[in-house]
Amino acid sequence: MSRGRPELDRERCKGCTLCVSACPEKILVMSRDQFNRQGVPFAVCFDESRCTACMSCAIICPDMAIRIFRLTAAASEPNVAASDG
Amino acid sequence: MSRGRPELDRERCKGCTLCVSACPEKILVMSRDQFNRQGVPFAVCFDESRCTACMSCAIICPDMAIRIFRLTAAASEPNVAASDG
Amino acid sequence: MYEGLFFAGFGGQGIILAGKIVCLAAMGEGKHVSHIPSYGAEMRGGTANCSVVVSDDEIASPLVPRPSACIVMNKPSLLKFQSIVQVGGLLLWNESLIDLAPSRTDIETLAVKANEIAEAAGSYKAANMVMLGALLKRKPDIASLEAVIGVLGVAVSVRHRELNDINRKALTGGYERA
Amino acid sequence: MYEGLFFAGFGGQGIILAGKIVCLAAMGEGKHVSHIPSYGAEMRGGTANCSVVVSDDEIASPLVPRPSACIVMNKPSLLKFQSIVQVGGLLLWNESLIDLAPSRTDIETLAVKANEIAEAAGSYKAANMVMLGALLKRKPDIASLEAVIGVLGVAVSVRHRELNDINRKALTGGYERA
Amino acid sequence: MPVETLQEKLVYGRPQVLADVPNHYCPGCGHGIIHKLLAQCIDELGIQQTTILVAPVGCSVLAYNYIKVDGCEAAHGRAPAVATGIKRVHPEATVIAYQGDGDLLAIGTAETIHAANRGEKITVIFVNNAIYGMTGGQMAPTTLQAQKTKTSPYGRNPADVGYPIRACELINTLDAPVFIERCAVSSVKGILKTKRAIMKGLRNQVEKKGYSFIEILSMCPTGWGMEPREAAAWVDSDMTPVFPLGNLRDR
Amino acid sequence: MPVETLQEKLVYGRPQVLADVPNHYCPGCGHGIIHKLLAQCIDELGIQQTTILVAPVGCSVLAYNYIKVDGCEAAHGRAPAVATGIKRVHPEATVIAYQGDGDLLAIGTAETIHAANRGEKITVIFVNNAIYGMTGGQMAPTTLQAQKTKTSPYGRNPADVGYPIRACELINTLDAPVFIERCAVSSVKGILKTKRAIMKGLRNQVEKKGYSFIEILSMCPTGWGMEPREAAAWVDSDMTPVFPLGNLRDR
Amino acid sequence: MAVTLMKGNEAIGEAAIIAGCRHYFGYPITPQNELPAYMSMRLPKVGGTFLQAESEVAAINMVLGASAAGARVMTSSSSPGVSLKMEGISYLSGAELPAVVVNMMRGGPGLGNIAGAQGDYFQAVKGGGHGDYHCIVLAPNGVQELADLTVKAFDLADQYRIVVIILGDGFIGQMSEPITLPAPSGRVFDKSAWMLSGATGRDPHVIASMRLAPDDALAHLNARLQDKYRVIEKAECMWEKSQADDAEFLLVGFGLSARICRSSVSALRKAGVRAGLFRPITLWPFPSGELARAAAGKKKILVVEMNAGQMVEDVRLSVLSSVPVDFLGTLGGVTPSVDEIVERVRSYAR
Amino acid sequence: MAVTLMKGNEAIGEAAIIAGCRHYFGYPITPQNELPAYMSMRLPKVGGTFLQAESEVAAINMVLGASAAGARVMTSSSSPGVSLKMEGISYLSGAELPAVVVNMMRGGPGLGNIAGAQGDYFQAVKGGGHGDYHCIVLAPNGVQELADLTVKAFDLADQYRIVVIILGDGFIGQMSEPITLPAPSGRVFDKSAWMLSGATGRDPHVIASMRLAPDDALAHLNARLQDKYRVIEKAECMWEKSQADDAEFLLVGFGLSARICRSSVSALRKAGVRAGLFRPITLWPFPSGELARAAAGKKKILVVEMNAGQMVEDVRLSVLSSVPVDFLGTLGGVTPSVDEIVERVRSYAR
Ligand SMILES: Cc1ncc(C[n+]2csc(CCOP(=O)(O)OP(=O)(O)O)c2C)c(N)n1
Ligand SMILES: Cc1ncc(C[n+]2csc(CCOP(=O)(O)OP(=O)(O)O)c2C)c(N)n1
Ligand code: SF4
Ligand code: SF4
Ligand code: SF4
Ligand code: SF4
Repeated sequence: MSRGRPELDRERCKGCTLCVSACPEKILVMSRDQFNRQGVPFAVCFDESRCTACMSCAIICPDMAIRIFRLTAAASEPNVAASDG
Repeated sequence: MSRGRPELDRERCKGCTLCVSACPEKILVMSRDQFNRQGVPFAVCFDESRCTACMSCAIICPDMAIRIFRLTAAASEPNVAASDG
Repeated sequence: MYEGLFFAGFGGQGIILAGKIVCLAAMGEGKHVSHIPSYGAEMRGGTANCSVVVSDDEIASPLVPRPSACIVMNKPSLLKFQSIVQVGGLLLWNESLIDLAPSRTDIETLAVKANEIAEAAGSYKAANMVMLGALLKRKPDIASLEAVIGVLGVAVSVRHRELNDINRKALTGGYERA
Repeated sequence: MYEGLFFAGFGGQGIILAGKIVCLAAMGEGKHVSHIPSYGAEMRGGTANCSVVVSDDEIASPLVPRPSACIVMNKPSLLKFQSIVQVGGLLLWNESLIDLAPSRTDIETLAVKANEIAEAAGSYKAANMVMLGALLKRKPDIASLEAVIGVLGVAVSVRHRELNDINRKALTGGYERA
Repeated sequence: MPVETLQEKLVYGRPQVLADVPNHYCPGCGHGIIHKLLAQCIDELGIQQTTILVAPVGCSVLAYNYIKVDGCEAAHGRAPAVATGIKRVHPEATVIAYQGDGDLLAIGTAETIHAANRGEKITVIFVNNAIYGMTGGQMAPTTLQAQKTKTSPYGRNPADVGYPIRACELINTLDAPVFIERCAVSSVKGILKTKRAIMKGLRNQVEKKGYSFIEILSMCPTGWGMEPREAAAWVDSDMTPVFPLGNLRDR
Repeated sequence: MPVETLQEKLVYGRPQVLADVPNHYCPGCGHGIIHKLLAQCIDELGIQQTTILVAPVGCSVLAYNYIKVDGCEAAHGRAPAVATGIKRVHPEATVIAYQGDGDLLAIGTAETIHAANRGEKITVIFVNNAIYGMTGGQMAPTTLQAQKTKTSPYGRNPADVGYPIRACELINTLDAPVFIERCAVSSVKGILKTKRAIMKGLRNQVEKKGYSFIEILSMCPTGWGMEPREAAAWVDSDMTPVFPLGNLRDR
Repeated sequence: MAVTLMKGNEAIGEAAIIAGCRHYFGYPITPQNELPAYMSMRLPKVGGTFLQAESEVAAINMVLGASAAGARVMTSSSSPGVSLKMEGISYLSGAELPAVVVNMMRGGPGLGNIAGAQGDYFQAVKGGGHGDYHCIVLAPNGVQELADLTVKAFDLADQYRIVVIILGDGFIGQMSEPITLPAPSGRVFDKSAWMLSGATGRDPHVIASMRLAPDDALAHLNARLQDKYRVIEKAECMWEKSQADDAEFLLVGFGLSARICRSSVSALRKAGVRAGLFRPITLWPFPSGELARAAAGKKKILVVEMNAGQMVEDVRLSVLSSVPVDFLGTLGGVTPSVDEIVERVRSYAR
Repeated sequence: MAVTLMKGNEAIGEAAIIAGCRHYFGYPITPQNELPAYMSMRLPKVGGTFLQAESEVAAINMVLGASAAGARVMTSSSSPGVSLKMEGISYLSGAELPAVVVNMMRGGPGLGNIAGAQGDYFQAVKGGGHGDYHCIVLAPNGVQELADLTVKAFDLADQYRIVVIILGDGFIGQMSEPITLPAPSGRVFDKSAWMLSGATGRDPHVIASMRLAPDDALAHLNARLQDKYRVIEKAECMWEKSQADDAEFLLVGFGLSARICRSSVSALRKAGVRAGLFRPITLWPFPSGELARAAAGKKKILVVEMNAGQMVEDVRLSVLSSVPVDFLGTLGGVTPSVDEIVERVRSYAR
């Protein structure tokens, strides 16, 4: 089973928390005492090792603040931006 | 079986002929060489004795050019205007 | 020359068409023309009339408040419009549908049994052509009878072209009887 | 007296409310007042600001192109509005959210750690009240702190009245720290 | 002369509320029939004094001249909005919006849908004659496929301008209306049915039930370029397959 | 740092046609999700260079700033008319009308119905958030029964202003449309379905099939006075019973 | 009377209710949304009807229906929405129905922006709808006047059976000021001779703007309208002058511009320039005679508007060549500044 | 070129096709129905699109879409229908889109009647929509000019990215006269820099009238519009004078009124009164300078309109106090008569 990594853009995050509920692995939380430049708490992943690259968080994010990387064997396709879902 | 009489107002008649087709007894025709003041032929009843007071002609007349009288035994209701159908 | 013409009747009598035919014929003879229909009251059951100017010179106002010649095809038109004919002007009226002579005495009037003459030509629907024929006789400077007959083919919509024989006869009938 | 005040920040910081509270308090003390919000760009995500005039005399123009005192609650507001403060005027800025001191030297400036003070009073959402308290201290002719506390009950919508304890503390906190 | 022992009784005469004047409609026009039906129903319900009629811009623009009740003009398409304004002021009145297909289904689409959706307690009489009569025969939203009009001179082409809209079906997707029926005045039987529908529509108002919509297929011989008799036959042969008659809702 | 033997592959990134700028929508607003889906579909169909987007008056008034295709503003409610004008000039282009519920179902009702009825070969993306977002939360035609808004402060009262209108069902009474579907962006699953519907709607244009209508139930946390998560849950719990999800037509 | 701090848009609403308005039909648009919101809150409490229409077009036609039915009725909107009401306003005018229409103007043309502006003067005053008609156009300059003129608007509407437009701008609608709520005027207008209510014991009433027959029927209707307009022009002009009598330079402005002008007059006087202000309160009827009198002998008139020059035409028509007229306008929802006005007037003095 | 007898409304249609117009969107209304009917017949034959919209509002917005897409496009209506287009015209103006809009005016206000009238001058010329904008307004006085100005209208629209209104009246639309069909102008306008066509190898184009940020963005748009309007005012005024130079009395009228005035001038000259005619052909830009020059030294100006007095304001603004201006108007679709005009002018001479 392949693993993944969510890349969260804290400045694009508006703190809506939709990703937090969407994540089946429950590895996303909102920052507690940290605020971004817009003054809102942002989403962070506290345990990337459990990410399955299911993309749920990215799919539901209204602000394109999450990108997802999948970890694959080295001989895979070239690393180009793709949209999916 | 009671009988009736259509009263055709030639000046209100616009000559549409709808009554002619509506009469089940086929006793209505359009005037041939006669025109009313608007210059159109008008509907006439050529045989009132066959009128059944079915009111079809009056019902379909868009111009309220036909009134229908029913002939009843003398002791009937008073002769007031009524609308029906 | 300058003639301000006025045609009046009810919808379906070919009033507008009569005016158009005059224009086309007069145009062909090098005249300036204009034609304005009264286009009714955005509702059904109205009357129809139109104003036509035929002139040697460019036409300023196309309106004809006081026609030099007026054709009335039914009784309401006679009652409404006889008064606008200019003193000394011409009033042609359709005797077939009007049971009352014009009351004006300061104008020239001419009764035309237009429906009868038209019926004789083939259809009472050509009554407008009868009136037109009569007008051409009395006002020869507008256009010649031939010119009018000549434009029938262009003027009458394709649907009704088969009527042109009748129209021609009606025009001539009106012309001769005037 | 005549004070032209300007409050700026982002939506949700209670900018408009702060202006309204000033008006109510000053009104109670017999002043003429006016309040105009900048009501954003008919779209989301905008900034919020408002202009308030407090005056002994009738107010002609309610606009405040060059405020005598200006409160800025976030960085974009500081950058945008510090320039409009009149020479010698007062600029209060929310040090909690602005990481850059005002560049003007011809005005009086005061940094207020509004969010921190508010948080201490019970909620960072009362940062606007902290700023207001500071303003009242520096511009005592606008209205007294008591007057402002007195109108909280009327000014704050029913939904948020439970916050008024916090608001009171925040106002006092700002007042004391200015 | 009636036979001596018999007496003449008027069984079909002018409804009291129908003005005794010639109407301006063309020969064979359905508006005349529908006016008469409306007048009969107002008479029979005894609501002349509480009825307010909203006349549309269309051939029936002068409807209030024929039906002797309080009347209001509405701008083209806006009869339901005008009726709403009236009804909200006089909830006790019976308010009727009388409309053509251009009026109700083209320019007035939004007003039609929303008055129905609000369940305004009014009665809408929708005269569907598949054409714009008053302006001289242009294409209507209800013009049939391939039908030639002044603005579809080559026949209505569904690939270009779509199919005729069915008003009753459209309104039937909304929750509030209490009565929706389509009838036709092309035959005596149809007229009798139409009258019953109008009756019901008005009674729903008297009884404060709600919004009623009655679509009436009607002849426009002039716009269609047909003789009146042909026109009546065309309603049955060509219109009813596209606009099926019947009741869609009666609560 | 990824494990040495593994390679990182970007599997979810910004669609090319989606501008790399923050949008102005509120936190948790569905418009952001829907913009992203639209951008993904345009990317995947490779139609960026032939797409023309008509943005409505509503929160999404600046949609053309986010989706990098030719864009046109439409007056409030008139996006289908504007799209019609564009499409009739450029039949080869993919023309999208993006609209809110006030826009599409209130002021624009007539334009909506008639573009659908003509079968204009456009794709309509209908964002149903049960409220007027841009103007600050007034009642929309889709506002639910008892829902409180700025102009229904005591809750929408069906006896007074009727029930929410179901756009898909309304349009489904018309003959011309080729595709009608209702989806929701309140969940990951719903979003995936929504994307497929948008895809289909655009493909129908590329394939010159006809008019497609995609209704999308969407969150307006600000207008509803809810936290984004509550809002998403409310779509599922309260909106979908009134606006059932699913395909109504696919020709 | 108690003094309350009220927002302009809400003050209109409360004043309308004081004036007996129980029917409001409207459609949301910034910057006037507080008015429908207020009405939706208040009207049900006083037995009235608030209805959010499906569009501005529907709203103005609901107003027509309610007015025909005899009610005091109001609608409100802002520039683009008011453009959509033009047909309806022309119909109301033709049918001689009373109604109060509020336009809180915003920046145009088109969608523009939502800042306050004064770009719809021509539309309101000259008639943006078709045909020859006039609405009475009131231009309040603050919250108190918004309230007072709203009460007056209903009386004027009923008295003359005319549409009264309250022409404000977004700033004035959004502004809060302390006001004393006006009292009802107490005037009573009998509408029984024409309103629709069901023909009980009388001939039916008909409300219509159409006149088909005879040929000059519409001309007669128009002649009657024109006669009415002449009466209103004589009787209903309102204006305000301040420091105008001894002034060398006269500022002319309405609404918010007039208040900025008033500040400018103070500034100019302080600087030793004798400036004064003439403020039309009715834009139609325009107080031409009064303005011409006030302008007599002045060195120059400066008209200040938040548009590209609209009322200035009426000012010119009022004074013709007697006094030179200059114009200062701001575009796109920008407000004029006291500085630029002062600078302009001082340039005359130099 | 062949001379044909054509109806005004149809002449517009044919001229539009000559000018390259291939898209027409409209909604029926008397007295202009012959134009859409003509377009529905002809456009499909030349590969164009005729579409009967669901309303005038939809029609003007379809026009907006087609214009944004780069097409030459037209709509037409009559007074009440044109009122409904006001919002759309304001949007077109704000987005600087070219379009040709025909208004064959009828009697108003409201539903009025269907006789020809000139009651929408203010609406067309001052701007019936919201905000500061102008349309070029052309006032043809007969069928030939209807055709010629239609061709010109499309060029003007494209050249300035502006709405051009052809302001006729029902009489002119219904009138038939012999005309020579105009030739295409041959002018080519490159729209590639802004039109929507799909962003192929270029940045996306956006067509919008909204300007939100920065705060003065809308002011900038408006300033550009105003600059454009000043250019047009300089370059595009059209007018006609006849027998004006030696005249003591100057008649001023447009469209049909001008033709009645021309007959009146002849009649007056015959009666020994030196009258002349000034006829604005562009109503906006109004030929103020030319009129002022033509008016210099005249004893009196008589403005004749089929309305209650609309253009007369622009005449007054042109001549100010230099020449007395009188007005003769007819209402409700009635045409002025030569007699009353002659009588009025003779009364000045007495
Ligand atoms: C705003 C406006 N647009 C157009 C018209 C012109 N007009 C008058 S009636 C009508 C349509 C008539 O058709 P319909 O509603 O079907 O009624 P019918 O005449 O067939 O009974 C139109 C387009 C108008 N008066 N006002
Ligand atoms: C003619 C007109 N009327 C009203 C408005 C004001 N207005 C702007 S957006 C909007 C409605 C927004 O609601 P919706 O269409 O549901 O979109 P959302 O903002 O919820 O996405 C309104 C009424 C306007 N700009 N123009
Ligand atoms: S009442 Fe019946 S039978 Fe008698 S004439 Fe009429 S249709 Fe014929
Ligand atoms: S139905 Fe009426 S109008 Fe028609 S022919 Fe018979 S009597 Fe005459
Ligand atoms: S045009 Fe048609 S709808 Fe109008 S009156 Fe004539 S037949 Fe009736
Ligand atoms: S108001 Fe609602 S629809 Fe608009 S951006 Fe905010 S959440 Fe989205």
